[in-house]
Amino acid sequence: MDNKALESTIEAVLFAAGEPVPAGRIASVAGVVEDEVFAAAKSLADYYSYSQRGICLVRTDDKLQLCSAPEYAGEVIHVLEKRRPPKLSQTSLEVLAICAYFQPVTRAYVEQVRGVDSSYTMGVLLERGLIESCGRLDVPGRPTIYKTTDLFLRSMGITNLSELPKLPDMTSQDSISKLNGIIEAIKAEENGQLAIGDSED
Amino acid sequence: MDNKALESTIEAVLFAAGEPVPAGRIASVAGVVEDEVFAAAKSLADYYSYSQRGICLVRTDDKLQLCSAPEYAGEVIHVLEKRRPPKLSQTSLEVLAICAYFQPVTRAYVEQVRGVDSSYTMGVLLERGLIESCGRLDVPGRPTIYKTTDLFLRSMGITNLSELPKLPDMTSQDSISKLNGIIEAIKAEENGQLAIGDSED
Amino acid sequence: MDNPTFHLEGIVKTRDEMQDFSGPLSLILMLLSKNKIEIRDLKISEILDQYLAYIEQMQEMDLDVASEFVQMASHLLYIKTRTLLVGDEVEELDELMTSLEQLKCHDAYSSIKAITPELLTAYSRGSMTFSKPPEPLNPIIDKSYRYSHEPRELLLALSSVFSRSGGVQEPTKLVPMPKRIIYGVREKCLQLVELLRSCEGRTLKELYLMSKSRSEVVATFISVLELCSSGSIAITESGGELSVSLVNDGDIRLSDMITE
Repeated sequence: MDNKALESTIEAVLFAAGEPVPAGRIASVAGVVEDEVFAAAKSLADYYSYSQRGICLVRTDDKLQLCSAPEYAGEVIHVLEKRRPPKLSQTSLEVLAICAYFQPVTRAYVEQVRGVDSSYTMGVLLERGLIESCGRLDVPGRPTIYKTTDLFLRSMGITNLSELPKLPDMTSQDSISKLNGIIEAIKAEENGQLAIGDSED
Repeated sequence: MDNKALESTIEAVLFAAGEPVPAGRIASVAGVVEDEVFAAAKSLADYYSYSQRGICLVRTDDKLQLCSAPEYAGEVIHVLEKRRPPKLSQTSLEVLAICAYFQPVTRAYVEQVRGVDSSYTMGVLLERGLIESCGRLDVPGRPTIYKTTDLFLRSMGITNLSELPKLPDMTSQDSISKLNGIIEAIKAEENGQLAIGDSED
Repeated sequence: MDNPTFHLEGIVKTRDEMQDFSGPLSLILMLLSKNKIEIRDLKISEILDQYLAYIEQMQEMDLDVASEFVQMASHLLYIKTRTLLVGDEVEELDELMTSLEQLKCHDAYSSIKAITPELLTAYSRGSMTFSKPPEPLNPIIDKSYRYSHEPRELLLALSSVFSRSGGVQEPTKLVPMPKRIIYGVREKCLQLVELLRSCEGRTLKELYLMSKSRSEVVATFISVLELCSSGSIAITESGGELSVSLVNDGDIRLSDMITE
């Protein structure tokens, strides 16, 4: 199968699927290796974007998906009377970011970081398909743990989580120095106790 | 809106719809007359077909729809088919082996060798393209005779029937042990463990 | 003390469970196992020194460890100190732990809040892509076989057939086995129609004489019968000879229907 035919095959399969398709499945049917599928998909995606076509090709992890191009979102919404994707509130963004950067997370963890109840917002994000449950934590109570979805990657315009913007290190100098102080105190105390213990023997 | 932008808008809208969309709806949102939409759709359809793309644009009455191109229907089905067709069962393998080694054969012959009714399995092998009919036997009842196909050769990884491992004379008393001997020899050869001493036996 | 025992009830139940840990707790265990002593006898300053050395190494490797450092150290202190303290002191320790946890969460939250504007920008574009519903799959599914086998599997299958039937009889004694592929009636019909179309008015005898073998004669005989009964050819007698001619210029639609 030449490159052109492979690109068209990918296009046909992704169009028909609608949803994300693992590149490996296309590779095995086309009789090529997965990397060739990724290369052809990249070339197809570049072509769509360079030629300002109405569709775009999105890669999330090892899956490929066709979507309508964001440039024409307005027309798509008008013609198809679609609901405009709701904007994320600051609260939703914060919860989503905690899930994204510290995943997998429990609801309790999110609440611990934010300091307020976040169950409603977690529910909203679940409903919108931006996060999903991915098992339970093996501790008492067996709380559900959550991770972000393929839709989250697509919505952020990234291929995988490593492409998320780097989280700034906000570790306050305060906590480091506080900790160092404690360590010193413990060391001193330990030595003191050992000394006392020794003398008692 | 220029022609290029109109085409991309049509593409985006039809893509997201996934079903036929009245051209008039696109025209009113794009702010052009319906005929311009039809003209742009025609040009888009011609481009898809000329460039052998994986998608095609279909017009039915006053509606437009994007579909995956029929040329790639085979690949689309193979990739998206959830349920993979089953591998050959032991029964099917037996019938296939008899057809392969004693071809051309009649159904009656296969049944005589196996000792059980085999019409269903013969049907399965026919449907899956591993055997085919190749005429009728000139005896009363004129039963259909069958032989293996090119697909059979490909499935076995051989180019012609003479590459099948030789079958010993099956009418002699010790034919089964001879047959098992051959199977063992092939197995050993595949494992690269054929000892020199064995060849003297 | 070759086999260290870990007194970490509530944290580690079995040794198998340890495999699942990564990060701070696994580090504690690693350090504990290095010391090969019980935590009760652990000299915390030694552990801390080791840990700080580890942190330094991680920082040299440019790994992001700052927040992990806080978590790790608090766990260490907690485990060790609980074994040393009593009464009010335990409470104090718990307060200390809580305050450290809070600090850690506060730091994480600050980072999160700092990154949200960037995420919002990415989202406002990325969320404007629409997916489409899947196309219905064409119901005509190609059922042709798509797996590969070893020829040896055929021999194995034969072996199981023959072992089951308790030996091998000469099958040809009961059912005649074709020696070679013989002429299909359908092919022969088409061949005859082609022949008659190119040259009208053959005699039946000529058609039989053209056959090269007994089986081909039989096929010709059956084909002529088939074609007659379907009305595609007609046989007329003239001067003791039977002539064969096409009806309707060899409309072979009927003979097309002669299938197996």
